[in-house]
Amino acid sequence: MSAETGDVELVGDAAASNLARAALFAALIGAFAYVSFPNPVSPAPVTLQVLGVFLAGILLGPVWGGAACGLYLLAGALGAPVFAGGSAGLGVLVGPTAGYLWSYPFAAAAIGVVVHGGTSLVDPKSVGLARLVGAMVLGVIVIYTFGVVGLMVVQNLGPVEAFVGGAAAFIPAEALKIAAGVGIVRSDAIAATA
Amino acid sequence: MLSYEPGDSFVHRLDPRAKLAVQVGFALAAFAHTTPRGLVILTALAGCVLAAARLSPIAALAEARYALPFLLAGPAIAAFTLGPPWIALSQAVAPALASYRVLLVLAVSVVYVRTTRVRDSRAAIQRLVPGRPGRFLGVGVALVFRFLPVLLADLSRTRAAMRARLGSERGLIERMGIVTSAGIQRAFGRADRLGVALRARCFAWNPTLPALRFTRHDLPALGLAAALVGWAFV
Amino acid sequence: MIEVRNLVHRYNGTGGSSKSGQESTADRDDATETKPRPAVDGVSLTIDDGSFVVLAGPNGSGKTTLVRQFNGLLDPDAGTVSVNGQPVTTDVVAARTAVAMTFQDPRDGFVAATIGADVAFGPENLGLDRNEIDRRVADALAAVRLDDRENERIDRLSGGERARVAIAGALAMAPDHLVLDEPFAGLDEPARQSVLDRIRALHADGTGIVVVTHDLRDLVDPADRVLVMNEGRVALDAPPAAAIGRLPDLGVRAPC
Amino acid sequence: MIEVRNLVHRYNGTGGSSKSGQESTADRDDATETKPRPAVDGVSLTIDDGSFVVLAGPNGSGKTTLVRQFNGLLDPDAGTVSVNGQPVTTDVVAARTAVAMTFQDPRDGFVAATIGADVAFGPENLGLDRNEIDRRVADALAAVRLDDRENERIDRLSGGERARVAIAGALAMAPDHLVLDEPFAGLDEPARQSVLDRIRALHADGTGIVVVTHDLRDLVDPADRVLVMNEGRVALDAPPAAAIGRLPDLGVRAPC
Ligand SMILES: Nc1ncnc2c1ncn2[C@@H]1O[C@H](COP(=O)(O)OP(=O)(O)OP(=O)(O)O)[C@@H](O)[C@H]1O
Ligand SMILES: Nc1ncnc2c1ncn2[C@@H]1O[C@H](COP(=O)(O)OP(=O)(O)OP(=O)(O)O)[C@@H](O)[C@H]1O
Ligand SMILES: O=C(O)CCCC[C@@H]1SC[C@@H]2NC(=O)N[C@@H]21
Ligand SMILES: [Mg+2]
Ligand SMILES: [Mg+2]
Repeated sequence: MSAETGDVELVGDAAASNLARAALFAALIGAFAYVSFPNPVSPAPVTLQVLGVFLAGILLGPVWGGAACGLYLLAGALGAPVFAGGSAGLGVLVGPTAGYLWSYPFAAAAIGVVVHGGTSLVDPKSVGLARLVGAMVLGVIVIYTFGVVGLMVVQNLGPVEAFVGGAAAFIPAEALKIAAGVGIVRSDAIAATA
Repeated sequence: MLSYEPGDSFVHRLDPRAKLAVQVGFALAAFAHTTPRGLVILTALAGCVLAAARLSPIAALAEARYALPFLLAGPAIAAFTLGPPWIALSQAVAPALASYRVLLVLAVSVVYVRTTRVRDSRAAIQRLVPGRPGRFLGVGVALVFRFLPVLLADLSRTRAAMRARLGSERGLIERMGIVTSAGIQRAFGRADRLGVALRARCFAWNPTLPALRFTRHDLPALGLAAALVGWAFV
Repeated sequence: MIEVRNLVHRYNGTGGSSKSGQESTADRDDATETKPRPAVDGVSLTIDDGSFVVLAGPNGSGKTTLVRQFNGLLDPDAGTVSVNGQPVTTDVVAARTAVAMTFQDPRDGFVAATIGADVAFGPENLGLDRNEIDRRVADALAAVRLDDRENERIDRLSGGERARVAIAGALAMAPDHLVLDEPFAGLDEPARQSVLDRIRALHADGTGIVVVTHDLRDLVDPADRVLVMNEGRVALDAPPAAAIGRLPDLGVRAPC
Repeated sequence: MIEVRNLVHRYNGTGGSSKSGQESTADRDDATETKPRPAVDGVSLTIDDGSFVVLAGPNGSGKTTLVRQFNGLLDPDAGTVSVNGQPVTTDVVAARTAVAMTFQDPRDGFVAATIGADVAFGPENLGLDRNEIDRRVADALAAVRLDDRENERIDRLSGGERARVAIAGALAMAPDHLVLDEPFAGLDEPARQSVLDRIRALHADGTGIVVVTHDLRDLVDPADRVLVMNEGRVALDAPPAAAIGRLPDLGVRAPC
């Protein structure tokens, strides 16, 4: 549809709704930061952020899923209380969990590429179980690689120390999130979105 | 929940770009000078920043509470050795300094969040990142601020709905699935309606940008930022 | 029987008193500094089995906050609620079995994507066997005239149909009391009448009914009792005929 | 002036016809296999500048679908819409400034966290200069009696205040016509009256008004014209006095 008055360059319909979805998904990942379960072996609780990242890649695809995670980080840096424990600010992006946070856009994009086989979207329900689980496992590997490197740099730890101190305690919970992710995508809870 | 609080301190009146520059400079300097001497200087500086924002150090630390366990665990793990003498304090020194510098950086960023309106942050983004990417980021950030409380309320209403019909009798994974999928369904519904609302108000790539102007007031902050960046690279 | 004694509920944090009013902003800033008035501020009342109560009152007067304590969805700051003689806090499962509820926005109450799965959710949690669950779902859907539509997706329904699914979900709990929070918002006239018909029929079969609404049209006849809340207190509690004349003073439109 | 000629709109894909009805389910399955009836099915009408139109009709009759084509938010499958003599498709910015719209739930339409930032959004998109934007925001807020409250957070407002902020956001586009989709849903009586007051005042100042609603109370007086839709067509188009008697047959409750 053309726009004439003055020099107003209207944002196209598709771009407007993709932006709306990416922003709402970013807010949803933020809301999932508040859904936490005590972690028996670590003082930091397990949160659902990572499940939000999985689903961003699966449901929005690599481009918009990655963009949603990018918006999440930027909004948090500028003060939206979207990080774990309701925290916010640029400092968190260079804090102990910085590696995890910076990994989210990459993890969502990687998951999106695997699930959709590229950048054009397919119905996630039609994707095989192995591929779905494989994509999320890849996501977990990306997230923990960044996360451990982040701890090494920020906290000045060796790789084993960083893994034991900041990663090992969370990994069992990721299996539950992958299971929940598969359940959600496969159930009729999510209507075909793409 | 950490958020903006209105006020009229020196820092409140600064241009958001100047505040962002100070934060970046401070973080660079802190990572470049993680030495006892560097950290003493940075501690004094952080104290000045907190004072200029009229924020108490205790309040700033309270906002960094999620990071505290990690900050304490780092040095503790580093000190532990497999085999006698089990505890080697010398190994914990570098990680302890690292933890402390992170604490300082967190405190300075708490100041930014407490003193800067969403609208100003958004304006800063759109000035710093030109063109369509800046527009995408600016509007996107505003929408995250706008919808976070809405989606949180949606999640808590779904949990109430489960409780009302005795969903507490179900297992953890099942409850997690119910809350998550309800959250996604509602977020998508809201996104679709929002997309229409944006178009109704002529959502454009080239809008009038929110007003932002450096003043003389910002000079000390910009000078400090430049000095910090310079120091980080010597 | 639901018995409420000296109930007080105060929301902490933001959003409290400031959401309620049409008042000007002049003293708004001071208001946020002092402690906000409780949303429910000392309410005592008894609702008998099988009675039909209409609960009215302006936006923010505390209607939703009050009814949510009938089955322990909110905990009071002071006072007590008992259902069938037992405090809600000692047996919340019994309270939620006896008092079923639909929410102001029906979308807030759904936990599943399809009609049948959502209505079955409550009975499944009661640990009933599969046949009994199926029977209850079928009965509840028949009661709201949605038989044979179990497999349809809730997000494709019209507003009126959504409201009826929510009612079916509550009915399937076979409650003693059914609490409906603004069941008519956004419904057209035929849908409104069909929901009203179901409510009347359930009441005739012995279920106690509590309807929260701003809009009393067609409710004066079936109701035993009209309660009006104002600023967290019960401002009026009377039979419909006696209540009508006093409604306009309390910010509620009298039906005509 | 808004001119609509032979307009047809059909939603494709799922959700179309099945959302609409209160009808029984008997032949529903066949219906989804054949092509669904269009949501708007051949509508022609002309809305003059400065007129006050009430658009009623049951759930799913096509009201929202129709008004969204007035400014190109939906594209027709057949037929045309012109605003001020120009087809909407040739200059959609002109159409969206001439015809501004609020949505059924105002919360869905807000793009910013505070009142002032939200109202400024439209004028900013038009590329106006900062002073003109500030003037428009101030005027729009004055028109809905929310002067000096630019910095308040929208999520702390009452329902009536929220509805008025949404109206201010539309007014800041300086429209010829203001289209309000169910502006009264969920409002209590005082809030309803305050929104009505503002609408009447805007109309008195020359803005054309289109109110989509199920509930005609208090609208008969100010309206010039009542339109009732049914199954995608205009079933009635008459001055209020003449329209009232025919409403009940069309699934709309007559005000009393
Ligand atoms: N979750 C909440 N957090 C904080 N305050 C709340 C919350 N819910 C309600 N309130 C406040 O409590 C008061 C009573 O609210 P309640 O929802 O019970 O009113 P209501 O009578 O149901 O109104 P309505 O007709 O608008 O539904 C209001 O002032 C409201 O702003
Ligand atoms: N996004 C959509 N996708 C598919 N079908 C839709 C969509 N929106 C509306 N419909 C269908 O189009 C028809 C007209 O809907 P519309 O929303 O215009 O009705 P309405 O008169 O505004 O109803 P209400 O009073 O419930 O708001 C209905 O049958 C509805 O189910
Ligand atoms: O918001 C933050 O500060 C980041 C928190 C990072 C949490 C990590 S992500 C992987 C792992 N799984 C969890 O549940 N938490 C940690
Ligand atoms: Mg309520
Ligand atoms: Mg509609």
